[in-house]
Amino acid sequence: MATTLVSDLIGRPALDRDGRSLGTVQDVVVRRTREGRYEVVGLVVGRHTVAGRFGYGGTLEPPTPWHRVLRWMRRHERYLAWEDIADPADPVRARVASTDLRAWRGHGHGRV
Amino acid sequence: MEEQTPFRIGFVVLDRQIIDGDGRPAGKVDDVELTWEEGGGPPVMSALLTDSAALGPRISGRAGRLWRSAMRRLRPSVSEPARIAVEDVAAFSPSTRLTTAAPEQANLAEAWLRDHVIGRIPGARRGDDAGE
Amino acid sequence: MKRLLSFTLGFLAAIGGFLDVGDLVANSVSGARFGMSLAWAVPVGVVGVMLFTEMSTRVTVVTGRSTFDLVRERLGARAGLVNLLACYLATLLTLAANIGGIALALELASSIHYLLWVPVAAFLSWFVIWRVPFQGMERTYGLLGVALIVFSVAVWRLGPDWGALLDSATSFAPPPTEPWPTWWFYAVLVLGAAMTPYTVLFFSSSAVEEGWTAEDLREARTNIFIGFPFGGFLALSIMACAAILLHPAGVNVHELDQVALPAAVALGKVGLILAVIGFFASTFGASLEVGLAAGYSIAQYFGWTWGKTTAPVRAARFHTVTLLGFVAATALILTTVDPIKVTEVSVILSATTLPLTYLPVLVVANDRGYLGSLVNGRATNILASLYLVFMLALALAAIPLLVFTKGGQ
Amino acid sequence: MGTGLFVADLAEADRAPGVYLDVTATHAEERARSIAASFASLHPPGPASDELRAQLVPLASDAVEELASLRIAVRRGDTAAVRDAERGLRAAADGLGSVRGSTV
Repeated sequence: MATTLVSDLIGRPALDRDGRSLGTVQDVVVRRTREGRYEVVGLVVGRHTVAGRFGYGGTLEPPTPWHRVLRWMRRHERYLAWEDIADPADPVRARVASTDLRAWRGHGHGRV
Repeated sequence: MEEQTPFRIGFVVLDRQIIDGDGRPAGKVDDVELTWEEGGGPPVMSALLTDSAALGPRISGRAGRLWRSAMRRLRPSVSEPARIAVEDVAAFSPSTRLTTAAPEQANLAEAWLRDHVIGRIPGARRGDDAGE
Repeated sequence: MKRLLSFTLGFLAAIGGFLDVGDLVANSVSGARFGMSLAWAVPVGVVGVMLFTEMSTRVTVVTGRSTFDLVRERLGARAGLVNLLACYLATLLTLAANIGGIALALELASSIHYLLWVPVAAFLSWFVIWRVPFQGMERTYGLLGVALIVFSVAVWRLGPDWGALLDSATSFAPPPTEPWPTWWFYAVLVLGAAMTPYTVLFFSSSAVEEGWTAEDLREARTNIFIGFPFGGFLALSIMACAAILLHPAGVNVHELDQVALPAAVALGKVGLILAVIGFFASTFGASLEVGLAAGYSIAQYFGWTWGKTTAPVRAARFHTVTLLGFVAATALILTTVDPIKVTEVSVILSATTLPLTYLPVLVVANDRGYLGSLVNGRATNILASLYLVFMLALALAAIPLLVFTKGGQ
Repeated sequence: MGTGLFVADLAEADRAPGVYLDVTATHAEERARSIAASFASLHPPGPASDELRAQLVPLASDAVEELASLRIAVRRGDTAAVRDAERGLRAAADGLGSVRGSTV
């Protein structure tokens, strides 16, 4: 029953299969299972920017000039599904190459 | 709450206002605890941590260490931040609503100040003047 | 009838709340030194604070989430904390300046040295927060604050050469004898005095205190869109009085008593008494708002129970922090540092921290997940984005100008 | 000094409460005194400015004295003394004005 804190996980360096840096762990994605448990389904990795939190999910439509700025500031973000993670220790090692990773287009929040 | 869509802890849980069972604010979600079961598989969100002491690790760097040492000096008795089991959480959005009362530990400072400082000043127990 | 009553009170509170010692000093000093050439800064500042306050009140009323609660949520704990500490420092300085302002106003009415009045002023302000109900509080300083109309009457009574005033106001440049950096320093001072973060924080948090809901948004907007401009009109009148009377006489304003000179010259004893009442009300009202804003920001960041309307016993940490804020501010003024200098520095610091709270509010005001259909319209967004860039420029220029002109020498 | 002149006018015409005039006159005097003192303590850069300094220092101290007598007169409500102080102040102001005129 090992436990870790999200604060320890966030900020940990992340490497892809070939050891190339994916930046650091930005966030943890969880999903509520039928039994009511919140299971981690993946990590969001990338370069840390304050704007990382700004953009939130799809429900934010900042005025046109800022929309591009926010998306540009978060261009490094990639989503690492839990199955693609070989070793969640420090640093986090992925089983896949960085090129096959996509940004996380999941639902930001809203009426979760 | 059968919502299945995944969500990011940083967007929905972290730094969110906690409202306890009877609707009173009970601090912010300062950190989240993940637990690995023996059978392998992905970890599970097991608890929310709330207490300004828990904020320390999130303020990385020198400020964080400063913060933690200040907290330890202020409250040597309390080493562990207040822990809220995930099962007690009714909903995560728009704020983190609990089904139960907030853990006593979250309100230690509030209680101490109420009894030793604010409670002593006359008029402290006046009723809520709902804006009138 | 009740609707009308609460409307007028809200409107008055917006006037009384808008003007504080920063406005009194900034507008009078600028008028005395630069004539009306800085008049443009007042409307620009008023539109800015109206926009910001409307957005943050709309966000707070619709989501029930207060400003600093959202600042932390959007910026995260660390950036949120940096933001909180910077704003708290600016708010504390503003509180000290306004407590000094109350003491100076009382000195004018009693010729007892202002330092003796400082503890009285601080205690009085804190006591009103502690005991007097919310609307009762806003009503008193709102009504008394309107006494500052005496400056508008004074402008009319002084019978100025309106043409010259207009030329100076549209010159958008310092008088030949004055250097540009100093002129820009005072422009930042006037803008910073108008766009104070505490006004926004207080206004949106009081919406929660008074239990406003989306239906009350209309009333909140009328208070903002009529109250603030009227406050701006009074600020302009103060600047005009100084421009008409003090500027030609080469008198530079260093004391609150000089700010009141035009009222005395134009309207005699009645004018002077009204001016002093107006000073007392605006600085007293400001102390209440700033004192609360300081408590709100910290309580909202840490998620404590907060609110003046809740019984103090149930919001012990909030009231403790608010009390400590008053003690710290009073201690600062009691060090005999010149309250007028503290006022100028507090305004410069407010201008520097303004974008820190403006940015998160602008972001949330565009988030359909939070506001649904009440997100910013296209026009609001364009104006809001312009002001974002303007506020950032202001914030970056404020401190260098303060240092370079050595406090506007 | 401008403030002093305004205070004098208001006092003569009794258009402002004595308390206010007293405080304003006192503040004006304190400011003038500190400006005069700091100016006097400045080291004159060159001989040419000695002559200028010789003119200014006495004029500055005259102004301070006149403001002090104004404060006293206002506090006593003695309008005659106020008028004298005002004359003295105006003279000092004109003196300083002329010096400024010649140097600029």
